Amino acid sequence: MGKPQKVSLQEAISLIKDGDMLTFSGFTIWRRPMAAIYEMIRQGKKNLHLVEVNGGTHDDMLIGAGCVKIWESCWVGHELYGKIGGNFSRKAETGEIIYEDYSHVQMLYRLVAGAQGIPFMPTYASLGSDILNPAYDALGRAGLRDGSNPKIPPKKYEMFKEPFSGTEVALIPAAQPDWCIAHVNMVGSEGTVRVFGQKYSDEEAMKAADKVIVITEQIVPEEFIRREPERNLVPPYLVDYIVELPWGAHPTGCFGSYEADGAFINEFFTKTRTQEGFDAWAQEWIFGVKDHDEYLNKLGASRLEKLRASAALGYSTKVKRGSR
Amino acid sequence: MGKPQKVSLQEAISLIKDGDMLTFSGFTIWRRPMAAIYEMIRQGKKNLHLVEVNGGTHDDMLIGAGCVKIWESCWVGHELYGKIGGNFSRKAETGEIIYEDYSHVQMLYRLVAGAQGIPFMPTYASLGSDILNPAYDALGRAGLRDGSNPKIPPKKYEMFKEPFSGTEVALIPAAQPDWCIAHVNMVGSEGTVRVFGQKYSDEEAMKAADKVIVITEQIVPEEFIRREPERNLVPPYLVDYIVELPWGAHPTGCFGSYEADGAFINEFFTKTRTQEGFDAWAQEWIFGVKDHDEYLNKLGASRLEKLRASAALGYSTKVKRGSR
Amino acid sequence: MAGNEYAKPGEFKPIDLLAVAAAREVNDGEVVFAGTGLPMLAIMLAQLTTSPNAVCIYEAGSVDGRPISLPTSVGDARCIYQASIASGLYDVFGQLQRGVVDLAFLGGAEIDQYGNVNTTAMGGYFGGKRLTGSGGNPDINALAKRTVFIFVQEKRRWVERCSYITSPGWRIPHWPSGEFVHKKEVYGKAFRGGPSAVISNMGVFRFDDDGVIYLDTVHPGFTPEQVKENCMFDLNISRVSGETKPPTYRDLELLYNVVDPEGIFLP
Amino acid sequence: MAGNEYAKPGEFKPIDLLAVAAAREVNDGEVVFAGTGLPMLAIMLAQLTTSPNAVCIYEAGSVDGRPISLPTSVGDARCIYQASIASGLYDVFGQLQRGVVDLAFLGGAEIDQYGNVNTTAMGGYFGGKRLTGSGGNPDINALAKRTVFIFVQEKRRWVERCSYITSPGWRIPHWPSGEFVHKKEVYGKAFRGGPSAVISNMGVFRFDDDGVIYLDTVHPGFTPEQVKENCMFDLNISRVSGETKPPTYRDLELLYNVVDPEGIFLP
Repeated sequence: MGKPQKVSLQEAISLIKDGDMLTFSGFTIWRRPMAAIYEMIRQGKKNLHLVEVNGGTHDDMLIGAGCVKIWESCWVGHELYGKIGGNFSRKAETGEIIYEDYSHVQMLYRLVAGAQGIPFMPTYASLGSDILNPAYDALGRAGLRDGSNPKIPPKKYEMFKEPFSGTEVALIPAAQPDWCIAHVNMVGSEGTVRVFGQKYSDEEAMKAADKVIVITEQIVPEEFIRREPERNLVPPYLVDYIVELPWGAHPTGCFGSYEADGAFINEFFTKTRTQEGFDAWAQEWIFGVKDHDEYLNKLGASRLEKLRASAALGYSTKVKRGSR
Repeated sequence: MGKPQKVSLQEAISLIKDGDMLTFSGFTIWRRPMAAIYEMIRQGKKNLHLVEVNGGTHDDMLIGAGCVKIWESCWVGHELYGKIGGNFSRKAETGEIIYEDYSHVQMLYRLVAGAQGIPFMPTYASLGSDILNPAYDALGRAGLRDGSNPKIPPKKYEMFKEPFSGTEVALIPAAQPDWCIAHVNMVGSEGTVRVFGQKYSDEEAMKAADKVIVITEQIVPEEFIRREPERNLVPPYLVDYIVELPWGAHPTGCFGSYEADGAFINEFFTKTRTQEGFDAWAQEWIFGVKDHDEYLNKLGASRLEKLRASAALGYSTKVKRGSR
Repeated sequence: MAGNEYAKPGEFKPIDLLAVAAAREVNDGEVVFAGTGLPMLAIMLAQLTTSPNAVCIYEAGSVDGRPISLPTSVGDARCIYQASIASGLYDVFGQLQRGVVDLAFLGGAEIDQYGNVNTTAMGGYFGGKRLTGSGGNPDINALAKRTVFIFVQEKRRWVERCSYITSPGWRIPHWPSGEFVHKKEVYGKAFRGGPSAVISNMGVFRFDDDGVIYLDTVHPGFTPEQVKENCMFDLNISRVSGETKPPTYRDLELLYNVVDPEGIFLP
Repeated sequence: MAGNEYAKPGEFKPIDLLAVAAAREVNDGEVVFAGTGLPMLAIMLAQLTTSPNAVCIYEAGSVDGRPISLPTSVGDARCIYQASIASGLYDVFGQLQRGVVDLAFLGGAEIDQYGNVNTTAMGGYFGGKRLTGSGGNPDINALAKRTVFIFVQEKRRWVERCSYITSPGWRIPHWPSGEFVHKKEVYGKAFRGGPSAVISNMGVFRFDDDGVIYLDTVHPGFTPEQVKENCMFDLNISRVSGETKPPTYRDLELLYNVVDPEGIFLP
């Protein structure tokens, strides 16, 4: 295991190959590596295979841009700011992407097994759901469970009558994505990673993946981050590339750093219900800006300041969120 | 799930019945609930069934006192201060206790499965070890895998050729002990639990057990412990009884609070190699003191002060540990 | 108007009654798993009224948060203010599977007479209208001791059998064969319970021993027959026990001034 | 005497050479899983000399600690000083099983010609002399890419086949049948490596392609024949490549003044 390299976002993303299997940090519209999503779209990635505990604004965008061939997860939407993943739904309905549904626990357990280096996890969760309907094994239907892709298990799951108490459990195969792209609050100068607040399934995602790109709000002296090793998430040797990029999770939220930009997400949702709408939106916000700095300037400093989290609360009190 | 009750050590321990299955916090000679061990011996518990990730001074003592019928774990010793668990070895050799060996990962996984509510965990760890030799299934030999005790699985383990990559894994059955007795650094007034430093397998042990007794160095206002919920280990509803008892882990060490008392442990090891030696030692240190306060006074304040951890380092710099 | 008096028709909105009726399903001291939206209003209202010792878990990884500002989703930074634990999915779903969760609040897009719920696709899994997907709905519904669904009652979404069963109710397919059986048969020793109530904008529904839904109370302003007409299946209205109690003035004040003063879920 | 010169016979103790020879097994940048005692001296000395970027994991749950005071055991509070991560067993054993660990340092009470090690019971599992038990020894030995055993060479403890195989070497029983086969057969696709060296107070040993031990270098002051006489089995001494390099003065200074100034493991 080597030491992580500090690189630019463009360099990090250029290492991802068409067809690679990816997973991400965060939860729905929280702490998603959005700057990396934008850059993957700019670089025109194709045929990506997403395997994630849940989706959100980030994968709906990647799907809208035509970067994704296979989606394995349990949910896409924008929470309060968009009731479905409009791009995901459109491409799912037209058959432009292959979607393989698991439940939250099942997806989590795929990454837990990948992180623990075991071939599967057993679970009682979601027995009786059509998720387990053999007719809905999308990768199987597409002929992709033939062993030619080592990242795709030969079976979606297996029912098993276990020998200890005689119950039936579902065995859910491990996932070890090629890459985890994670947005985090803080990285030490040698690569120790810390997130603030809820950890979602970040630890499992980073440990399951073969390679990890960490995008961080800030790099701090390693000595500082090691004063409280109880608070850290993964050590340097599990990180391959580090990119320092404040606001890199915008428009999703980042506990302790900034609020989710609901207005931005809602506008994305509203404007990208059609492919034409997506293309126009992407022209403005992705292709129309050269890099993350231009993106931030286009958003404007005052918008960002309103989103900045209160030091006491971990979220912003300056954003209008509801109807009153 | 109810709220945890604050009780005396005597009350908490009185709830443990002869024959109950127990697990503990800590690791070898670190953060063991020693005051509870002393009290169990005072109360004359019998036929206890220990299921723990590893043993140490605490279970060697409980075994020496004749409280234990079945031990399922992977290790007993006193680290630098006693190369084997003298009481464990003596009673194992004479057949006075039933010992079922698993490996560290296997024991951990038994509690992981118990904590996650799944019937087993699969693992590649320790394949090829005599731990898996069917002739050495001690509980099976003793006729205890007949289903009459719901806490004892019908099989020690099962080899399984898994359907995803065709490897053979060992399936290790879940354990859900009747009780976890944990010594921790801090508990909120409503019952939120925090430990400092390494967590060992405390989270798994507490979550796997049906009931949890937490012995704490101190109780703090709940509002205080909730300022940093990222640092907390388990919520109040997973705790049944709380006992506030500073130095309750002595002679084992407690990160951030005090050092392991190596001289005390070594004296225990040296003096209790025989049953007569154990009985004399127990007369002095367990039966000869009424309760934890008397025990602390017998140790003496200056001894305790030498063991107290540096606020900067988490351990004491005042203890002579080696030969120089 | 005393706080504990019931509000009169016209003084509350249908959504208020949904939240209040759901809150009444909580028993004090219970551990409750809640999703985004109305479930948040329900558990927070319950904690402010009848169930001060109820504990709320959000699936993104917060346990017993005491937010002073309403979260917009379960991953929201607000969820962990004064929480007991801020962790992640592995912790809280593990607790769920361990059997710690007494009650869950969930929603969905389509529901059937057995309490099966669809949040995945309407009109066919392949080629139908694609929705968000399962999230943790089927996991939570599978493993909580009781589940309460909060559900807008649109006739075409209250069906005899869901076109896709995302979340398993009382009668479910036993995979891989697909035989349709009682939940107890599928879960065996791991069986813990299932949907205990459905709360719609028209009434409160419960399930009989065979796992079939029936109308328990009807909301003010509706008749049982009207409720039945809003189902695609033959709703059992023979067991109606009366009218759903409206919100109290105190409930409404708490909902609008304490729980959701910003108007996030309450318009 | 320059620091990099080798110390002469009489200027170092057998235990010093054990620590130094073990330290030389570390390649810079490797992730090393180390147990209590000599393994700690070896990894710390390696980090101070040839392998400043090696990372040490202790199984109680510390990753890359930079202790300024020698831990007496892997659960010691000292392990996490300036550590990258302080967690628990589930984290670090998970990393081990995931394939992250390059090298492990382990010990034992009895070893056989296949690198199998016994830490459980001498003279029979039931009724024999009971030792500590496995700890993580068999897990680590099973799943690290390479294992180095540090072992005092007492003839009766260097046997043809361990009376109890706690920790699986190169030829092991395939349970449940017990057929004695190469480790690769038992682990299949999960195979990652096995014992790469044994370091005793008399020499450094390695394993041939069949997984049988041979003497690689002999420590100063011993002959290969003497080493062979200290084994119960027919040790292969045909491949001896020379004499083990003694510690340098710098090694000794680091061991006694920096790594273990208190004399915890070095008497």
